[in-house]
Amino acid sequence: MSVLTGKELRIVGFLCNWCSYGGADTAGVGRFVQPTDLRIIRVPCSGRIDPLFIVKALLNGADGVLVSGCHPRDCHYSQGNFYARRRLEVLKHFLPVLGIDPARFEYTWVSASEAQRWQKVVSSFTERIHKLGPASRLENTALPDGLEKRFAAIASGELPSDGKAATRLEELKDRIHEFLPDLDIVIGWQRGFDALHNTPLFMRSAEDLEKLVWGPLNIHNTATYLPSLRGKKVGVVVKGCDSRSVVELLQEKLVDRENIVVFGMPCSGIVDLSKIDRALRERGTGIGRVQAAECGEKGVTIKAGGQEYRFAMEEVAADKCFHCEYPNAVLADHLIGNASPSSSNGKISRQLAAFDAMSLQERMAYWRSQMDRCIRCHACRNACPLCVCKDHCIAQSRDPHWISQEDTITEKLMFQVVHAVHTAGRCTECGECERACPMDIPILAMKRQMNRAIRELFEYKAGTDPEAVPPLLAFQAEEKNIHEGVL
Amino acid sequence: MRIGVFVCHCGSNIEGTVDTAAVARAALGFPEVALATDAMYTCSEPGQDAIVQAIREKGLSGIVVASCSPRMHENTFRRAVERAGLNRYMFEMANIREHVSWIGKDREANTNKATELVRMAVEKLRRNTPLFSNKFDVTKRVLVIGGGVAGIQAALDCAEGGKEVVLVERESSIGGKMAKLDKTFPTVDCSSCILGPKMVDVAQHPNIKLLACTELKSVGGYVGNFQVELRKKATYVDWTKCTGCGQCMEKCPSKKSEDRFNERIGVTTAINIPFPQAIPKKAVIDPASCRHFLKGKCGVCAKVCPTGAIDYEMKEEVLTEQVGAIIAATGYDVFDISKIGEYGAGRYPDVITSLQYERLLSASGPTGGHIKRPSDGAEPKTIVFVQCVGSRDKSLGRPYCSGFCCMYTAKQAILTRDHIPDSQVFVFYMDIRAPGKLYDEFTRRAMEEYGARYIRGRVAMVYPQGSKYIVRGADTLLGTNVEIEADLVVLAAGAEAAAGAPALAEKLRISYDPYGFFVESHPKLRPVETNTAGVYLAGSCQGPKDIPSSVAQGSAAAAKVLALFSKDKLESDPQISRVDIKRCVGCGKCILTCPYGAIKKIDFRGEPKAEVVATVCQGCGICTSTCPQGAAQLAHFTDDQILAEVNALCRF
Amino acid sequence: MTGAKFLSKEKLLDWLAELGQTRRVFMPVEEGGKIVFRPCTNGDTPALVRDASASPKGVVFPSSAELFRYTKTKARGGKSSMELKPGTEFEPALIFGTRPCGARGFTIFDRVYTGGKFNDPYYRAARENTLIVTLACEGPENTCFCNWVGSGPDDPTGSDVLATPVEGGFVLESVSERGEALLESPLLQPAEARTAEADSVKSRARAELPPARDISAAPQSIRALFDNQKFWDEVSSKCLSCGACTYLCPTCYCFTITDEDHGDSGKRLRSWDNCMSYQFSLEASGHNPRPTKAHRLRNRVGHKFSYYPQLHEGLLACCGCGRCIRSCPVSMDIREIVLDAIDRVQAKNCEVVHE
Amino acid sequence: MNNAALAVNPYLPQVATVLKTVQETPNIKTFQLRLDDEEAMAGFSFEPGQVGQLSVFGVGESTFVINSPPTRKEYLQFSVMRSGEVTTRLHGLVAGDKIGVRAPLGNAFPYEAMRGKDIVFVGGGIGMAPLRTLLLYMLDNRKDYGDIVLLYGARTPNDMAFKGDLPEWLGRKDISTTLTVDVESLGWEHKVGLIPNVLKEIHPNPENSVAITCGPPIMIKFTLQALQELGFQDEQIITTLERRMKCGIGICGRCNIGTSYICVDGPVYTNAQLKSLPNEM
Repeated sequence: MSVLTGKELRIVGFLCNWCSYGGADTAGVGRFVQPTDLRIIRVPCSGRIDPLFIVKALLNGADGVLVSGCHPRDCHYSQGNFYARRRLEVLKHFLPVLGIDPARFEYTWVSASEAQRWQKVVSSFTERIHKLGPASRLENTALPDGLEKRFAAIASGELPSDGKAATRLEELKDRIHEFLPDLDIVIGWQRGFDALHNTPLFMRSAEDLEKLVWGPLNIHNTATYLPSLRGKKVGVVVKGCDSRSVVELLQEKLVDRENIVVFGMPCSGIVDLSKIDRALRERGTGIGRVQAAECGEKGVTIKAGGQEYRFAMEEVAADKCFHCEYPNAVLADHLIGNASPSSSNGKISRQLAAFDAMSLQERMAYWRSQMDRCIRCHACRNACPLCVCKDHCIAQSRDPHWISQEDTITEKLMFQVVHAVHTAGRCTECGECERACPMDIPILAMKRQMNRAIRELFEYKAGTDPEAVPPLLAFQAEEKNIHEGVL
Repeated sequence: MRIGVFVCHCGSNIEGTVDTAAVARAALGFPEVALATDAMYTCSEPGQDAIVQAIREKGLSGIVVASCSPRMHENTFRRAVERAGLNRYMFEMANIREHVSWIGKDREANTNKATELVRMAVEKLRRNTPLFSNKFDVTKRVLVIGGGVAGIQAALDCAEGGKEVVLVERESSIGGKMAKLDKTFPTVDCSSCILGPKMVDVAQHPNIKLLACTELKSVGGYVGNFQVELRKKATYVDWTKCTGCGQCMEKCPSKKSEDRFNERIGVTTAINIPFPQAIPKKAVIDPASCRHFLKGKCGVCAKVCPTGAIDYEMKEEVLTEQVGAIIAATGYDVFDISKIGEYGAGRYPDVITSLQYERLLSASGPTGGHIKRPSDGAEPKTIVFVQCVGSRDKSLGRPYCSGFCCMYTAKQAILTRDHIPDSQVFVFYMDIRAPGKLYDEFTRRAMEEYGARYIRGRVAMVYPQGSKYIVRGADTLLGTNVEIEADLVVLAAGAEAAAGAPALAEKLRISYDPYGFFVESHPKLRPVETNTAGVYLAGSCQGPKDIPSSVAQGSAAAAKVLALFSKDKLESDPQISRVDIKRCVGCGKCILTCPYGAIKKIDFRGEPKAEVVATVCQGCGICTSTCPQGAAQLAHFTDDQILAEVNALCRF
Repeated sequence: MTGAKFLSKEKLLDWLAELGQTRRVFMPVEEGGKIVFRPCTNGDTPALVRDASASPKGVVFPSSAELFRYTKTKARGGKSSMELKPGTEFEPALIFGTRPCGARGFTIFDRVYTGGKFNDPYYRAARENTLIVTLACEGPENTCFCNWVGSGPDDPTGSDVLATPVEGGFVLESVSERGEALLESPLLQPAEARTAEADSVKSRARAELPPARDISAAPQSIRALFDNQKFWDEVSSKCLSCGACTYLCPTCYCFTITDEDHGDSGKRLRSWDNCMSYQFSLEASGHNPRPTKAHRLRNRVGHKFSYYPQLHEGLLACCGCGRCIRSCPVSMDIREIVLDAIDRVQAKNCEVVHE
Repeated sequence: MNNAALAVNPYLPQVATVLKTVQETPNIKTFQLRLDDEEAMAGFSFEPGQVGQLSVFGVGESTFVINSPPTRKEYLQFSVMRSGEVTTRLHGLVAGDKIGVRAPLGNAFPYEAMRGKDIVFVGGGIGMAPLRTLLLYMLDNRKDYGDIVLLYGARTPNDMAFKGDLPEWLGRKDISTTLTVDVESLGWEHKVGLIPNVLKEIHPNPENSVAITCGPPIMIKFTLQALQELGFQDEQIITTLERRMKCGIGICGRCNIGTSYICVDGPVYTNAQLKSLPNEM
C-alpha cells in the first residue's frame, strides 16, 4: 500500500493542463491547504480522458476518481470539455451497474484562477471518499445466496404478434428472386444442423433461395455481416431489430446505402435457445437431442428423445422481444406484408427491474460470479454488429495495452466495460453479444443499463435515424439533462 | 533505459514539508532508475548543470525532475536535457511543490505523496519516446481581419517589417470606431487628424493589399500555410474606375439609406461614400434603398458618373489568399441600449449612445459639429450622461467592465462644456475607472475645471416630461434620490463582442468567451496569441480596449507575426496525434469529433483511413479518447502512458 | 488388472472427497445454465446429464498461466541482475466426469507438447499429475461425431478410468496403471454382473450414434483445395471469426505469449489463443499471411483435418465432441465443411476422369 | 541442441547483458550481448542461420537471426529493425541493460552442403542480417567455398546497415561486393537501382551456385523471379522466414505453413521446399 494506511485513501485525479492543473498550481501558490490523498495525472484536455481510464482506476484499486477541466465554453481546445461532460456523465450513470458507488467518481470544472474553488473541490471530494471508506474490491466480493436466481427471473410481457409467417416467406422469396440478379449476395437464414438451429444463409443463386426459411428460429442479426461485405452489392433480410443495426451502420458510414437492399420482415419474436435448453433439461432431456421442432402461432413444439414438448412463445421468447418497440424494419427497401404491431408499453423490463433491485455490493458480486465463466473467446464482440474494430480490438492489443492476458475477473469485466462504453449510444440492444456467448453470461444487461442512461440523458435511441449523430460523438453547449457542479 | 531522478528542495519550499532525500532514496528502487538524488535548486544553473553532467557521465536516457509545476519549468528542463544530447521529450516532471509541499502540512504524508508522484513520472517516462518536430515552409504574408485602429496598426507594422499584408474590412472604409470619434482622451486631440494619416499610409503602402467590403468566408490550412477564402460583396460600383468624386451622392434621388457611419443619426443617399476621409474613398450602392434595385428604374448615378463606374450587375466574388498568419482585429459593437426599457432608448429620440453623441460633436458629423437634439434640433442645455449602461450588469449578462466608458464620458463632458459653455452636465457613475497615464487627472479636470457634476449612483428610469426628460436616479453618496430635468440623455453604452464574432472564431478555430470576445492563449503571458497557432488577436475583439491599448496590441500582434516570419521554416509541436494506419478501421469517429478539422479521410490501398494533418493538430487528444480501437494516439499522452500512470497509482 | 468396480450413486461424492484428499478434483457443475469444470467443493453435485459446455482442457492447460516471473534487482553502483523463476509447480489433479472425447483431446495435445523436438515442461507436469476419470456416454447429441474420428462413446483413449453409468451408479474400469490405483478405494465394490449392464449401455450408445461418414480423404482434399479461395470464402461466409470454437475445443492447443510488468518485476504469460483471430498470424511489420476469416478458417480446418494427420500418422486433431458446432453463435458445422471439401475434390476428379 | 537450458525449460530465457549497441540506420540497431552465466556462454554454440528469441522483460519476445558468426565466440550479435512493440523497446536498451535470450533455435543454412560451390548473397534492408552470419562464417573458412558474390541493397544510403563491415567487404579481393540504393542520392558512389534489376546486371552464373536471399516480402518476390530468369533452380535458392515465429519450439501453433513449422523446420528453406508447401506467405 502506498497510500498512508489509516490516513489516506487512494484518490486519482485527472486534470486538464490549461485550467484545472493551473488552478491546482494557483492553489499551491496561494498555500491553500488540502488533504494529501489526491494524486494528479496531467492530461492536455478533459476531452482526452477516456472514461475507461476511470474504470481502470476504480477496478484496480482507486477509492475515488476526480476529473476536473476548464469550465464549459472556456476549453483551451474550444470543445474538449463538452465531449468530456457527456462521456463522464454517462460513466457516472454506468458505474453503479458495475456495483461501484457513483459517488466515488466526480467531475467538475475549475479554472486556472480558481484556487479557492480547487481547495474546496479537493477537500469536499476527499471528505466524501473518506465517508464512503475504502472501496470494495471485485475479487473480494461474495455472491449472496439466491441472487442469481432472483436475476434469472424470466422476462415476461407482451410479444409482437404475427400469424402469417408462411405466406410471407413466399412473398419474400419472390421479392428476392426479383432482385437477386443485381446483387452479389442476399443474407437470410436456413435450417442448420438440427431442427432448432437455423443458421445464416448467403444466397448467391436462385437455388440458394430454396433454402431460405422464416420464423422465430431466425435468431441471428444479419446486419452483422454488412461491414465486412463492403464494396459488394448485398441484399439483407432483416427483422425489426436487425434493421436498427443497419440504420446504425449507415449512420456511421460503415456500409454504403447504394450497395445494400433491405428486405424487411415483420417479426413476432424470436426464441432464446438457452431458454429452450433449460426447459428441456428440466424435463430430463436436452437441446442436443432434439429430433424435430415446429414453430407455429401457438409456440414451439419440440420432439426429443421420442417425446413431444410444447412451449408457448412466452416461455421461450428472447427477453428482448418482450415489449419490442420495433418489430418491423425501421428502414427497408422492400417491406414484406403488413407490419406487426409494436408490443412496447413503456414499461421497463423485469430484467432491468431485477437489476435495479440489487444493492451495489450485490451487483459487484453478481458480475464477479458471472464473469468467472468467461473464456475470453470474444464471441460477444464478434457477433456485435457495431463492434467494427474486431481485428483491431484493444482487447488483444499491446499498444494500447488496456487489457492483459491475465485470467482474472477484473480483466474479463474490464473487457465487458470496454464493450459497453464503446457501444454506448450506438448499441441497439439486438442482444447478439449475449446470445453468442457460449457461456451464457448475461452481458446484455450491462448494455441495457447503458442504453437507459443514454436515453435519459440525451433522449436518444440508437438505430432509428440514419442521419443522427451518436450522442457521445456530439455535444450541446447547454446540456438539458446534465446537471453537473455538485462539488 | 537509464533514468535519473532529481528531487528539488526548492530551498525550503519543498524541503520544508517533504523529506526530499527520502523521496530520492525511494526513487532509486523504481524501475530503470539508475540515479536518484536531491538538490537545493534544480532549476538554477548549477542544478541544471548537474543534470547535464549526470546524463553524460552516467549514460542516462531519461530524466525525472521532482520540483515545481511543469507549467513553471518544464521548458527549462527540457532545454537542459536537450543540451546533454537527449531528446527533450525524454523528460518528466513530478509536481511536488504546488501539489504537495505547499498544500500539505503533514511531512510524512507529503513525502509519501511526493514519492508516488515520482513513481508515476518514472512509469510514464518509461513509455516516452523521442519526438521530433517537422519543418515546413512559411508563406510570409499575413491576413489582418478588421480595419479599425488595431488592424491598421498591425497591418502597417507588418508591412513596415517587409511582409505582405492582406487587410480585410467588412465596411466600405477602414477606420473602424475611431474614425467616428470626434476627439480622443486624455489629450483631446482630433481623432481623425491622428487616424487619417495612418489610413492614408495603409492605402499607399506597397505591401498592403486593402480589401474593403470584404468578409472572411473560410479558413483552411495551418500556421504558415493558411488558405483563406474571402467574400467580396457587390458594391455595384467598379472601384477601379471610381474616383470618389462624390457626384453620384449629390445627384442620388434616394436619400433614405441608413447612415451607418453616423450611427444611424439621420439618413444618407443610396449611393454613398461614408465620410470624406474614407479609405478607400469609393462609393457603394445600398440595394436596400436604391431605386434601381427597388423599382427597376432610376440610373441617375450611372448617368452622372464621369468614369462610368456604376455596375448594377455586379456579383459577389470569392477571392482566395495564401497567408502564413492571421491577425483578428474585428473590434467590438456597442451595447444595444434599447434593451434597457426603463431608459427609453429607441422610444425617446433624445436618449442616445455616447457614440451617437460623438457624431453630434464631430465637425464632419450630421450636425456639422453643433450639438443638436435629434428630436427637434434644439441645442440642449442640460445633458445627463449615464455610465455603465450594459456594463458591470449581471442582470443583462454583461458583468464585465467596458473599461473606456469612464474616460470618454469625461471627454464628452468636457467637450460639451466647450461647445455649449452655458450647459449643465451631469454624470451618473458607479466608480470612476481611470487607471491610465494622465487618465485620472483628466476625469478630475472634467469635474473640477469643467464643472461636470458627477453623481455616484444608478439611474432608475428616464421619462419624458414636456420637451424634456426626467432622469431619476440615486445619489448613493448622499443617500438621496435625485431627479434631473434633461434635454439630452447620453448613455455610455458598454462594449460587446462584434456581431458574428463567435462564427468568425469558429472559422478561425479559436476560442471565445461566453460574451463572444476572443480568448487569448494565456491571460498574462500570451496576450495576443490564440490557441490556434498562427492566429493572433489585436484590439477590442479580445475584450474592451481604449485606443492606446488597441494600438499597442496591434503592434504586439504584428511583432508576433514578424517573429514568426523571421524563420524560413517552422517547426511543428510533435505532441500531436498520430493514426496507426495498421489499426485504423476508417470509421471516421475522430474526424467527427476533432475540433480543428485536423483529421482527414485518406484512401490507403483502397480502404478508408484517418490521417492527422500534423500542422493543424493542436494536441487536445479528443480523437484518442474517441477512437475505440486506440489507433489514434496523442504523442506524449498516449493511452499506454496514461495507463502507466494510473497503474503506478493504483497497483502499488 | 483388477476387475471392474461399482460405485453407487450415493457414494459418488464420498469417493470424490476421498480422491480430493490427495489431489484437486475437478468436476462438471452447472453454472448460469452452462456446465463447466470447477474444483469440487462441499455441497456441489456434478452435472452429469450431458457433456460439459467447456472442455476439460483448462485443468491441464489453463487459459492463462505463468511461464516465469522475473525480478530485477539493483545493487549499489548501478549494477543490476535479473532473476527468473519458472512458473509454479502443478498440484496433482483429477478430472472427473469428462466424456471420452474430452479425454481423447489430451492425447492430441501430447504429441505436440511432449512428443516433439522440444518438451513443454508445464504441460508435461500437469499431464503427468492429472488423472482422468471419464464418463462413458449413454447416447449422442445432434452435434456428436466422435465415431467419425475413430473414437466412440466409450473410447478410453486418454483416460485413466472409464466410468459407465448403470442403474444406481457407475461401473468403473481402469484404463491405465494409475487408474487402477484409483479403483482400490474401499468405497467401491466389485462390479460383477453390472459389467454386462455397462457393456450393454456402451453398445446401445454406439448404436445410437448415426453411422460415421468416411473422411479419410480429408487430408488430401483439404490440401488440394488450399488455393481455392472461392471455396473458403463460401464456407466461411457466415463465420464471425470469433474463435469460441477453439476455446471450447478439447484439442485446440495454440497459445500466445505475453509479458505483464509491474515495476521491476513481472511475468511472462502463456494464454490460449486461436487461429481465428486476426492477431494470431499478424507479423510485427503489419503483414498478415492470413488476412481474412476465410484464410483463418482454412487454417483451422486444415490444421485439424489435414496438417496434423499428415504429421501424426493420420490421427485427426479432432475428437468429434461437437462443441464447436453446438456453441457456435451462427451454428457453423465443421463436419459440413470437411464433407464439402471431400465432395468437391471427388467431383472434380470425376470430372477429370470423364473428360 | 547446443543449449542445455532449452532442453530443461525451453520457455525460460537465459539472462544476458547488453555489451554494446550500434545504431546502424535510423531504424536498425545492432546489439552485442553475453549470457550472464559464463559457463553457458562458454558452452554456447550454434550454426549460421539459427535464430534467437530476444526478450525485453515485461514487454515480450521477438525472433532474430544470430548474425555474429559461430566462429567469433566472445559475444552474440543481433540486428533489430524497429517495427513493433518489442523492437521499439529493444531500441531503448543501452549497454548494461538486461535482456533475455533463448537460442539457438531453428535450423541453419546448409553451409556444409554449400562447400565447394559459388555463393550468391542477395540481401535487402534488414535482410542483410541473416546473411551476414553466413558470409562471415564463409570468410572465416574462405578456402572451402568458391566465388562469393554479395549484393546488398537498401532504400537509401542512410538505411544501409553494417557500415562497419562494408569497407572490408568492398575492399576484399576474394568477394565481389555490390551495393545499391533505390534512389539516387548525393555522394553515393555505388549502384542505384532495385535489387532484382541490379542482380540481373551482375548476372551471376547459376552453375554450381547457391543463392541466398533475404529481405522484405516484395523484394524477395522479384528477386526469386530474377534468379529464375538467370537460370537458378528452386533447389539452388535459399531464403529465411524467421519473422513469423512466436514460441520458437514448434508448439504454439502459429508459424505453420501447412505442415511445416518455421520455428523447427525452418526458418531456412530452399525455394523447392517452399513450393511443396501451401502458398501461404
